[in-house]
Amino acid sequence: MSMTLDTNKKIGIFLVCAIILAVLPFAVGSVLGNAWVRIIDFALLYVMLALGLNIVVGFAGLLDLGFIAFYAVGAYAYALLSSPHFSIHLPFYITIPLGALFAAFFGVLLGTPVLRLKGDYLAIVTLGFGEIIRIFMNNLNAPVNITNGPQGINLIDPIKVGGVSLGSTIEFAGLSFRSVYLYYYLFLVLTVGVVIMASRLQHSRIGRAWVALREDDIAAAAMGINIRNIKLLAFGLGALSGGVAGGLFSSFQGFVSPESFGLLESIMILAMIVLGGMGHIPGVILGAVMLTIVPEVLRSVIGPLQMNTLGRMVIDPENARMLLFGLALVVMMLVRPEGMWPSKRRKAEFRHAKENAAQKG
Amino acid sequence: MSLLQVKNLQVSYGGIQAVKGIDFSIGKGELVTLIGANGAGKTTTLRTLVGMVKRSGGSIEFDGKETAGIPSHAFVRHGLAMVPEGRGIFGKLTVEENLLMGAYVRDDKAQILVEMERIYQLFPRLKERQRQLAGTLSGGEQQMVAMGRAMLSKPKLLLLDEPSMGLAPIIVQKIFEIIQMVAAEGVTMLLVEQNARLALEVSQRGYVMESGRITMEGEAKTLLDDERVRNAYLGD
Amino acid sequence: MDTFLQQILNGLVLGSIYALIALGYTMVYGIMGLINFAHGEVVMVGAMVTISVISGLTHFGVNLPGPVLLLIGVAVAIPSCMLLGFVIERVAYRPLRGAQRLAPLITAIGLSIVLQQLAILIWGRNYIPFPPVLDHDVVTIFGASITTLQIFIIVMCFAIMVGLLVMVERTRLGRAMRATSQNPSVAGLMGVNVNTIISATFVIGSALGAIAGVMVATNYDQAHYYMGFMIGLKAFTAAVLGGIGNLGGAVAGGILLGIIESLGAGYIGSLTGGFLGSNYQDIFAFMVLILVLIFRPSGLLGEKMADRA
Amino acid sequence: MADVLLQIEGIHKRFGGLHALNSVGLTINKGEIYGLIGPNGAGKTTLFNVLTGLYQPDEGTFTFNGTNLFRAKPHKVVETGIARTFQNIRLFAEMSALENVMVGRHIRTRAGALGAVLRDPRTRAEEQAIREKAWELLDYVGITDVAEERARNLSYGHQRRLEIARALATDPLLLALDEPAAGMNPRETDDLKALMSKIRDGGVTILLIEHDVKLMMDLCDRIAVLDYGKKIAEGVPEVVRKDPKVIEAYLGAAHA
Repeated sequence: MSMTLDTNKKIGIFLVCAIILAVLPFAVGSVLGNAWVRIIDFALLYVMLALGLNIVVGFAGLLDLGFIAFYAVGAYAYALLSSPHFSIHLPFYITIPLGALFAAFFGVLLGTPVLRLKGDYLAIVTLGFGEIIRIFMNNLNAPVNITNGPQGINLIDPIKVGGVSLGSTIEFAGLSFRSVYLYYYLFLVLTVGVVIMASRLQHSRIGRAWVALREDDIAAAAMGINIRNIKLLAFGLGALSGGVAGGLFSSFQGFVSPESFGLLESIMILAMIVLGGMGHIPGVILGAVMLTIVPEVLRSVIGPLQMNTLGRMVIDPENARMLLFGLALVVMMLVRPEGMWPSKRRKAEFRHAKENAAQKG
Repeated sequence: MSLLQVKNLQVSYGGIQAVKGIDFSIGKGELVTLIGANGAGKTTTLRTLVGMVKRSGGSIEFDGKETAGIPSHAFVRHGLAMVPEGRGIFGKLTVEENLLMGAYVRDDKAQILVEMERIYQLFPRLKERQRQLAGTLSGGEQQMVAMGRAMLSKPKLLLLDEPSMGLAPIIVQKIFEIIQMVAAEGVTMLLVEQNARLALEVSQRGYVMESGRITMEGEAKTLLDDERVRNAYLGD
Repeated sequence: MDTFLQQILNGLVLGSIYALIALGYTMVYGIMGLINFAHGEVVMVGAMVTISVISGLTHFGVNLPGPVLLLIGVAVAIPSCMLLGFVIERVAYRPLRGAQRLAPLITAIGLSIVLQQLAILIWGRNYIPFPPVLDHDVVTIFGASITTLQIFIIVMCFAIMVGLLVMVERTRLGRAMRATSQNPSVAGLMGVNVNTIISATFVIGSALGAIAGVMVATNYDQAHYYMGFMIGLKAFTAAVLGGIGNLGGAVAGGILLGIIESLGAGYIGSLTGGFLGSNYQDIFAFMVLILVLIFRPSGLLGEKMADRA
Repeated sequence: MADVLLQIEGIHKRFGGLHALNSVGLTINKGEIYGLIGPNGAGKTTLFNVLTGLYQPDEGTFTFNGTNLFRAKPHKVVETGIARTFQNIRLFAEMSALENVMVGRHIRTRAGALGAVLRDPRTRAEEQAIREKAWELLDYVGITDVAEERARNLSYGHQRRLEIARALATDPLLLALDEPAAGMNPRETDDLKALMSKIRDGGVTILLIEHDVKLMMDLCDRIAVLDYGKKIAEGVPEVVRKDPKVIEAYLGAAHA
């Protein structure tokens, strides 16, 4: 009896979510304008990225501060294979998987030397790896021009599905779908795919091995878990999601440059996970959405607010935005280190850590 | 007149009440043992006595003064020293530096040196290994360092937490010899031990703790002969 | 041969600055087991405050010899940074002691961002030239040139590092610091106020950072709100290279990294047949870091840690 | 001649200047309980770490059930049939007791990332089997009542049992127990003794480190004594306990 009730409830929630997600771009577009639909598209990209990094950090407990490198690899792979830069124009169903595989390859490449590292050491090496990738992107325009250096790559092809370019407006069933709407649905489908992948992995033999690794790697090894493979799997799958998101970003933006892939971006994605609730998929999604939307809200609010109340710009909006971001990280960790929406298990871990600390203090 | 007077002590730890209102006392010059099963609350009791764990109720009077409100690092100044479980020596400090850490809160340099010589007389092994890193010593020697270090703080009461835990029988014997040597120096001690027989044999009085409560107390000899103690803790 | 000696000298200057900063990382890591991500920003603030003080004094027409002005600047910068270090520990780390590893790392990154943004508010986004208070007399040694200022930097760094080592190895405070780093709760039983020791560690590390910041700014004749990031990262690399938690290791690692970087920058073009230019200089630190951690994860002077099983 | 299960010879392990294991050799037969005693720092736990692949020995030979395991990785060692517990209990603290045991099944199951994502019938069946086996093992060691509790919240005795159940989940031929009775009172030790006998009777060979002399003498078929990284004695308990070298290095006068 309660079974069916639960199932009905689940189906209900699912339907409501599906309807909301289906009409979301139209609702947002008509109320706030298409610029905000674009922001939502970006939110979906960040959800994919955050879920990818969450496999590495949240599930397996491997602290990665250079995750953006895989996004970059995916983005550049798409850009180089679908732009006038090399005059190659391969279709997306080749370039996106290729970029993802390439990113996964880099994930494993990075993973291999750092297998023995833990915690902060791993964080700093991955950070270094991210920087190396960025420096190469920035400088590989001479003597052979591969990445076009700091200028980046322009005029990247939009994704074409069955001859229809997502870069243009199409009319369908009396509705006019602009490019940002079309990309919205594409991103949504892929995001749902990534969510399903992450959630199924979490509740599997592999997911348990990751938790074991996170909690006590020596005991995990002594239980017969192949530490090397399970770590590489986490790096590889995380990078794969990053690579997909990177390719999509490339096509959506039509332009890539090294500037988009700095350390701050890596930190931003890590912050999405931590502020959302590490290891908890709904929390990570919430964190990614919040950290994409809120800065945009701030961007549009801080300037006018100062003009209206103080009559002049006291503090540059970009400056204020970053200041608030930094403060938010600090305050959030002090007040709610487990994140906005943690899993029950994580919540317990943090409560224990806190109690231990209090007892020692 | 007792040196330590504990009344209705209660401690909660991680949502569980580990100590459920216990009373006990220790007189000057006594060696008292607290025995009990794992998780009975013995270590928690010791940690509470030196302020490492906050109590949730009850009173602890030490040397005539209530200890509530003393910051945890200041207990040693008041004459309460503890040798923690596993001895807690500083492995990367030399033997001498370890001993000096014991005298950290004191500034009577000349007197410290005199007492250090006294420790070296008591434990000649340590004199030989003065400049060696304490981590390279054997288990028995480390116990000497831990005891000597604690004595250098001039404690009125020395708490020993499971000194024999996980050690080879021959070392356990040595450790109890050391405990008796220190007792002979006139140091008051509270001993928490799994090895109930050895502990009761060297002590004057004993308390038995079971799931957060003291269930038996008395002369050590009486407890050694007690049927219930023999069955549950002495393995007879 | 001249290039070689020249690069070695450059590396020595750079390396002794890295070493000074690396000491700050390694001290904090030794005692708390965490990377003080905001340490690079302390270095930046040290440079910025010194510049502001000197500019302020000259602006108000105080007419003193250059070195005296610099000294006053540094004399203000050091306590400012010490205070900053103290505050960083109190705000970002103490409340999270004993918490999960990631939390303090995130607060540190957060503080780092806050400090950078505050620096933008105060000093702006542009490079700030270091006031022309010092002569850059050039001395030539075997065909390689070095300024008197750089010689002074090297000598100062070594003097400070020796002083620090003596403090840690020989004094009561140093002993308490070492004891706390090994086992804080037992150190507490000995009567050591662990909070005070940790604060002291941050404060001392920050003072070194302030001095290093001034050195960087004088050496490159400029300062920038973002200067702390890269130099902090490299200094941390140096600390890892030497074996983190080990003071001597930080010094050795810093100098070694400085020299490797200079030699790398000098020779990378000819090594790769012109494929990679000196704009890849920054890659060396990371390459070195990754290589060291692969082949000797505990660093050059670090003890080999047997995993406790 | 009994069937040899484990045979090591001339095992050396050095840490910097410390020679932790100096030419150690021993043979364990199928179905016995083999004890390992010695003073602290004698190399017992180091030997355990070598036997379970956590440390790579510098020299020697190491054969288990006909397989050469010299310098094998831990997962290979577990796959070949050696499982262990730890001196200071290393459970996955935030996982439930049941999940801890399920992790122990990892090496005997196959589902990969693709299977996990696709959730094909085979993967689901395997997952079901893992769960059932885990329940069975919790029942075997007698802690089904705390199956859903987080390992961290279990009592000390339950944690010890859970660690044994987790090790048994790997279907070991040899179960290596590192001081399982440390910190237990005589009553708890007796219960543990019964469990160890039951496991042995179930066909699993046991290698045991303990300081409880009485327990070792009662339980073990044979005992080896390590001192300063060397084996100084080996044999049946009655002989070992009377060996003057063992009395001098380990037992002391009281137990002779």
